[in-house]
Amino acid sequence: MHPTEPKLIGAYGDREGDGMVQMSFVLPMPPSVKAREAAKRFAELHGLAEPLVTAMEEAAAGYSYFVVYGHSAHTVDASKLEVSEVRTVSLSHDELEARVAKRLGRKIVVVGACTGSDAHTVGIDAVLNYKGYAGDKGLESYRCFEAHNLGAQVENPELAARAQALGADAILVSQVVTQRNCHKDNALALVDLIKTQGWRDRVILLLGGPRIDHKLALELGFDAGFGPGTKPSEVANYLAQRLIGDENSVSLPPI
Amino acid sequence: MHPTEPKLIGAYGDREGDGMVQMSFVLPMPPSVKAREAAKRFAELHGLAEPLVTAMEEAAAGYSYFVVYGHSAHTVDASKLEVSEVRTVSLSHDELEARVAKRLGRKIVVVGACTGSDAHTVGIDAVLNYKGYAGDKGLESYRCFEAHNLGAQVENPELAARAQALGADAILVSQVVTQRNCHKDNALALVDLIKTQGWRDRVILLLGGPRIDHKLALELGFDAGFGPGTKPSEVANYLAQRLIGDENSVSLPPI
Amino acid sequence: ADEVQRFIDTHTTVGVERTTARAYGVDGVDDQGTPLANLLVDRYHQAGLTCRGIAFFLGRALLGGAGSINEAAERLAYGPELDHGSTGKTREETRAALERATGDALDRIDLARKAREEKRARFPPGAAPLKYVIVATGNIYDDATQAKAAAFAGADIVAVIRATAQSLLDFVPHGPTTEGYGGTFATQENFRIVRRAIDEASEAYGRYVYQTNYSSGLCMSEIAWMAAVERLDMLLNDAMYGILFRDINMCRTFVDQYVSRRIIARSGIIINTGEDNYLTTADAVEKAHTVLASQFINEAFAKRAGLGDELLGLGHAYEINPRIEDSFLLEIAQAQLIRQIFDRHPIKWMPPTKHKSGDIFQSHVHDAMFNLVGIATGQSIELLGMFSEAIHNPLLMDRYLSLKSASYIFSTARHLGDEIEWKRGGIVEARARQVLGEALFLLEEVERETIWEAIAKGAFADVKRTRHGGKGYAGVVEKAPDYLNPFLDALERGEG
Amino acid sequence: ADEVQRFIDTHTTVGVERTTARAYGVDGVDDQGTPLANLLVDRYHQAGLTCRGIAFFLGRALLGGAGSINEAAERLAYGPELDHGSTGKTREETRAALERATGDALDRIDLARKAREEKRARFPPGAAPLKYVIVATGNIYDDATQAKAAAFAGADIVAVIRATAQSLLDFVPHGPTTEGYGGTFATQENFRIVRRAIDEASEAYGRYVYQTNYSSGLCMSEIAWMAAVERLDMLLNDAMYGILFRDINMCRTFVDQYVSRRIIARSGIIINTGEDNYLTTADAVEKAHTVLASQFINEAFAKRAGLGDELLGLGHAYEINPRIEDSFLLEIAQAQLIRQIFDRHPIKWMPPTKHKSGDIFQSHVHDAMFNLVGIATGQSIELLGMFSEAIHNPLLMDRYLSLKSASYIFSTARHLGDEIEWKRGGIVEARARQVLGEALFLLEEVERETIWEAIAKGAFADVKRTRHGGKGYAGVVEKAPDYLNPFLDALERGEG
Ligand code: B12
Ligand code: B12
Ligand SMILES: Cc1ncc(COP(=O)(O)O)c(C=O)c1O
Ligand SMILES: Cc1ncc(COP(=O)(O)O)c(C=O)c1O
Repeated sequence: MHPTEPKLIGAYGDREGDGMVQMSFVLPMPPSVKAREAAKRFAELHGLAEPLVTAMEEAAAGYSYFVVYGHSAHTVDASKLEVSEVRTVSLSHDELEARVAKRLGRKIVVVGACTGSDAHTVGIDAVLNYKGYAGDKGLESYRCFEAHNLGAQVENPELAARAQALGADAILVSQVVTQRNCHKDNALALVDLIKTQGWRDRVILLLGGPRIDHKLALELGFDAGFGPGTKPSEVANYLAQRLIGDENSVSLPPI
Repeated sequence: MHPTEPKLIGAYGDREGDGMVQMSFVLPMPPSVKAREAAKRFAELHGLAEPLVTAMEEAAAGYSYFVVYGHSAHTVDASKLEVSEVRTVSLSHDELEARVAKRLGRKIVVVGACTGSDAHTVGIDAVLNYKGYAGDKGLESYRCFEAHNLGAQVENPELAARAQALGADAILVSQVVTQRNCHKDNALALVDLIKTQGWRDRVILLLGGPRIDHKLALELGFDAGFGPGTKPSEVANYLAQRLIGDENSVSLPPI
Repeated sequence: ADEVQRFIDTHTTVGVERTTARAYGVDGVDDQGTPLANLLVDRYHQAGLTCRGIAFFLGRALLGGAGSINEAAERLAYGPELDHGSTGKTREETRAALERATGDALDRIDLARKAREEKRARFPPGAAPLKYVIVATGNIYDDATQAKAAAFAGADIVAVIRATAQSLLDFVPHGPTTEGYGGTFATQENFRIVRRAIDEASEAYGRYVYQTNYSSGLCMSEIAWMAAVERLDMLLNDAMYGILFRDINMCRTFVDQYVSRRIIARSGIIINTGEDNYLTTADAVEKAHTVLASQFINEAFAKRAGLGDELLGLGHAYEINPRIEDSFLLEIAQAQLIRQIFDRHPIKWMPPTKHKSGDIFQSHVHDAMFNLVGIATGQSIELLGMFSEAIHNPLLMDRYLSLKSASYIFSTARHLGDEIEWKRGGIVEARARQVLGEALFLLEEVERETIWEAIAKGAFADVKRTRHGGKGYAGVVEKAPDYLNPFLDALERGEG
Repeated sequence: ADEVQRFIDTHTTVGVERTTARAYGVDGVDDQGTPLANLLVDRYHQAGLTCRGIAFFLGRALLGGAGSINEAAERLAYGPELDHGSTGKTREETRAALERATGDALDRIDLARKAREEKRARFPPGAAPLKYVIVATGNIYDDATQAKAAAFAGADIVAVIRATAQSLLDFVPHGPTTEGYGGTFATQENFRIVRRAIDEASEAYGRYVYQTNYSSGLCMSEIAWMAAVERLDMLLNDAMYGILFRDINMCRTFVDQYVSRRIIARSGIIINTGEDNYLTTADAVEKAHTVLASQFINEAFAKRAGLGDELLGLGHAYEINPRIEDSFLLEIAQAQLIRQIFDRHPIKWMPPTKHKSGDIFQSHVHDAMFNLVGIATGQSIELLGMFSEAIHNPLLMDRYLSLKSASYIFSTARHLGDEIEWKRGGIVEARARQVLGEALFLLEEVERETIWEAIAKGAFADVKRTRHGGKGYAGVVEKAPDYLNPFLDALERGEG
């Protein structure tokens, strides 16, 4: 079942081109023939043909929960998608240490934290701490890294100060809570701070978290972004490469 | 939580006007950063703002399954929805028998079947047989009905013939299997047959099934349609009313 | 069942004769698409000669100079006049003339069986419960794609559902098909196409993947033969299903079932019976015992057709109304009871369907409970529930998620069954005893009244069928004293 | 715990003093929104006078002619100069002056308790496990709407999650709030608004619905008092959570916790402890015993604060990696163990969170397994899992489907627990023994090293915290020999 990837990509239910899509949502109406019609109409507005309302239940007084199936006419032109992904070669633990030792001749200093009121440390710990993530050891485990983990709830000014004091090559920021895009505000604020302090060009800024992708990180003024499932070795390779240069690039495993 | 039903109805996630909607679908691409981007784009094409791809998994070689959340800008104008629903008064079992006895003075003859190759009898049985559905007794249980249940897999010509022979006041057709709209073809064919035989005006045609609604039934040339959860008493009331007339109408419980 | 078996032994059907003809090598269709096997048998059936066995005439044609079975069949089917078999070669000469053909017919089945066994040795099957999923696109090529996708996602068994009307057809369509409602036609070519796809999957994932289809309806025995030679692994095969849910004549289908099972036994195919279906029309709490009773009856028929326990996938289901308090316990009782009674059988367990609604999220949870009972009670074959059960035939995504959920539950609760001891006199034990008791009582009743009567009275699935009613009765014939069918004889003697 | 208790008894904190002030009736905020209680206490804290107890100064102000406690507070907060308490009225005179105020403070709590008990008598609560759900819109009015919706869908307990940063604030915001990240601020007014909504729901559905919030962080004891007078039913209250997950100083929060629990005991609120959280940072298989050990410690502290078993909702969770074979059995072992050890406690069972992914369908099944263990092992309070756990705070729909699924499972498997006997020496039993053994071993270690040390070594949640590190240490003061706090004395004596 290896479709030669079509240029125009549409949804697949059980036969080529059926465009089958499932939706669920709540509308502020109690269940009724009219509400069912509204749900149908609502689905049609999204581009679903022959929408089938398979569930209509009162989720709360005056609110109905719906499940709808329909045939979507929409297709995506794969050729027109601009995707930006972090690209690195993946060297083994030893290769990487060797290469850094040879080309840089000193340890790479990184400072990491989960900033703002965000108390989620598991992500940044996974990247920095020896233990690592899913069997992939963290930066602490590399002889070529000097990793400082400031933990969570670290305010930007404090992070910036510590990083400068430690002469950090890179700052690793984790953002997990995203309500009302507080993660973006937080991240932007750090970049602005460092810019105004005038050392943005002397440090690599990495952003990570379950809702982060490379594209977003770039938009926010970081050098790279890492999302769910990131392996510490990916981060290690990226940093080493940025600092000692390495051209032949392959793409990361999809995240 | 009784919202004064807004005129423009949109989806509700956890705050007024957030338009939160969930979608799931499969795209013919293996998981990748690009595929994730395609899913986002696909969701946007449906009108979802800030789509968040929460799952991307390889469902089959070369196919990815996605779950997406996003904010839908679409709203439905409730006032513009034309809904057609079967309207009847709901008389009690006894009232109904009494009224028919008084006004019609004979039994109402109905012939029912699940037609074509469709072998699903549970639905039509629920309506016709004594046992009924969800505690609501079937037409057989009414002294004022003479119900003939021909069962399933009955071809249209046979059904028409039997109905004529029995002098049926109404024909009850059940259609459950709907692949490639075979239920519509089947139903249409019966109506055409009866029309060409020239007795369409002398019989009431009811259509029912999990995918049937009144609107569809009318489109197909039936007198009324009954969907999932139909209670036999609703059907009984409708038929009685059609035959002995009764104006003061209230709407059915929503289906 | 003996009473019925006596009837079976003294009768044949057009289906059985077509099967015999095909086994001997009759193949192909005319320009109308009517199979030669049908043309041949129908002609002799109209002439009232089926009672002597189509083999008899084929043999005579061979003796009469036909170069091959197919040529013999063509002569008989199209030849200017009929062979009334009254004069000329005797029954014994004819039998002799068919010896080689009979041997070839058996070899063909045996070779397929051997090939299957080799593959299974090379690719060990998955752990029980085997995960069984359905594909039903209507287009055999899409089906093949879906079948591989299912295997990719972890399926152990793939069924291609038949087009809804096929069981009522009195012939087997020919060649690959791409159109069908509710499923895809069962044809010999379609079997091959899917077999190929599934074999590739077995290779790719190093796990043996089973192929199954439906040997039921008016062509029960012919399909059994096609499945045997095309190396299918399982067949839904149950006369009761056809009688109750397809209104097929019981005399006809009992005879067809017997012959189909003789072939199935020879080729080592696992059958799945359809008692689970009873609970879709009858209440699963009140009528639970009818499932068990019917399984005993089905087993009795199977034994008389030479099927060993290891090939008997008796069917039962998780169809109790989920709104009933402690329904989970009642389901456990039923599942555990069947498991213990048929402890050497590859019993087949069916998911909730009747009480499924269009709320796919809740439906998915309902299936999860079913999966948990499946692993806890050690079911052999489990047809996975689909959260879209109340909506459509499963989509690629539905099947993927169903397999994902089942795999998770089978793993997270792998040894749950070994851990639990059910409280003496508790709800579960009491329920099991009750169902067993009711089943035995019903069986005694059936014994007294004969199966014909029991079915006529609606003892199963709340459906009533009469002995001579239903489809296909015209195709049933009493065997003449000199009825000839060396192929069937060989199967019965288990020789070769 | 005695070692720590000695420290507690000899220390007070700005939080405790603010609580005392509020209990006596200090209310309101200045134009900056700073509560009078803070202005008052901070001023005397800066002056190094907290050690004598804010009550002492309030009493003296009353004697000095203030017409009311609030007026007294204003004088102390804004008055030209500070009362150093060195001259004039003695401690005993002051205590006397506060007698009526102390009585009123207790009455206010007792009346709220009585009102709650009456309501519960009128509307019987649902059956265990009580279904606990969270709302967290950030806007208190939306929260109220959501709370009622949850009750409509079957929730027994509704928690309004706090804005993420609140636990680090050293004051309690005032009035209704409509903006907050990750949740809604805990304010006295917000408590009232939600209480009103939930009371309406109880009336509407004839089922008592519990309200809960968080008494943790730097305002632990103040919030406990607000909850007491606003008739909340439960509070998340656990110093360990603040220490480990919010980096709050342990000296500070142990003292705050003691006073908060004195108030909680008086008002009959059920507390929920946070051991479940340990398994989000530590591995749920390796560190299961740390949960049990911590529960014993939490219980010890609770007893010393006068809390009865019936108010101790010790927390544990279903956080084992679902990919582990037989993880379901390990979860059962843990749940059953805690249930049996704390058999009179309203233990609180938390859903899977850490291993949840964005595949909402699979996530829903994961929660279903959790629900089944919940009913089978008879948990008291069950926080329902949400299929969107890995994505966002629950939407109306998420909560509805979660409640629907839990209600189904609690009903379909209602008496499962009574039916099962776990095999002697089986996986479940062995696992339970192991966890119990490891827990006892750890407790002995903690005994030897003191709790301060154990925490510093990362014994819990794999998180290390030092005795003097963390937030809020500056607010801790050793009590002077003549420290005065009649309100606390009364709570301790349980009088009135
Ligand atoms: C564990 C957890 C907690 C623990 C945190 C313990 C701790 N010390 O970390 C506790 C119980 C304390 C907690 C509390 C809260 N939590 Co919480 N929590 C979670 C949970 C269950 C798992 C998060 C986790 O550990 N994931 C595992 C790690 C390894 O994955 P990760 O963070 O994505 O990290 C990986 C990648 O993203 C990347 N990465 C991450 N950071 C970085 C940084 C860099 C530089 C790089 C290169 C890579 C990188 O690499 C990592 C490895 O691959 C999630 C739900 C879920 N299943 O996701 C909710 C969740 C994140 N929590 C949530 C909330 C709201 C809270 C609270 C605010 C709720 C409240 N109001 O009380 C509180 C308060 C905490 C706070 N103010 O932040 C929400 C966030 C909603 C949102 N999108 O805004 C979630 C999604 C749950 C929910 N549905 O409500 N939580
Ligand atoms: C029970 C069942 C069967 C039983 C039927 C037994 C029997 N004698 O009826 C058995 C096992 C035989 C069966 C077989 C098949 N089934 Co089936 N079956 C179902 C199932 C599980 C329940 C249907 C049911 O009984 N519902 C209960 C009744 C009471 O509800 P109802 O039919 O909607 O009727 C109510 C209303 O609609 C209304 N009503 C219905 N008819 C009428 C008529 C009138 C005049 C009026 C007024 C009202 C009315 O009143 C009723 C009471 O409220 C559904 C899945 C599901 N959960 O819905 C699949 C389902 C209907 N089956 C399906 C299929 C495809 C088949 C097969 C064709 C599969 C195959 N290829 O083998 C076979 C063959 C049968 C055939 N050719 O039709 C599909 C249909 C897909 C589609 N939309 O086209 C479904 C949805 C399952 C699935 N997801 O694939 N099935
Ligand atoms: C035993 C048995 N045979 C056959 C079928 C399919 O029958 P048909 O192909 O006639 O729809 C089923 C379907 O459930 C079955 O259970
Ligand atoms: C015991 C306890 N206290 C408090 C909280 C909430 O803490 P905060 O309000 O600091 O986010 C939790 C959250 O899980 C908890 O378990």
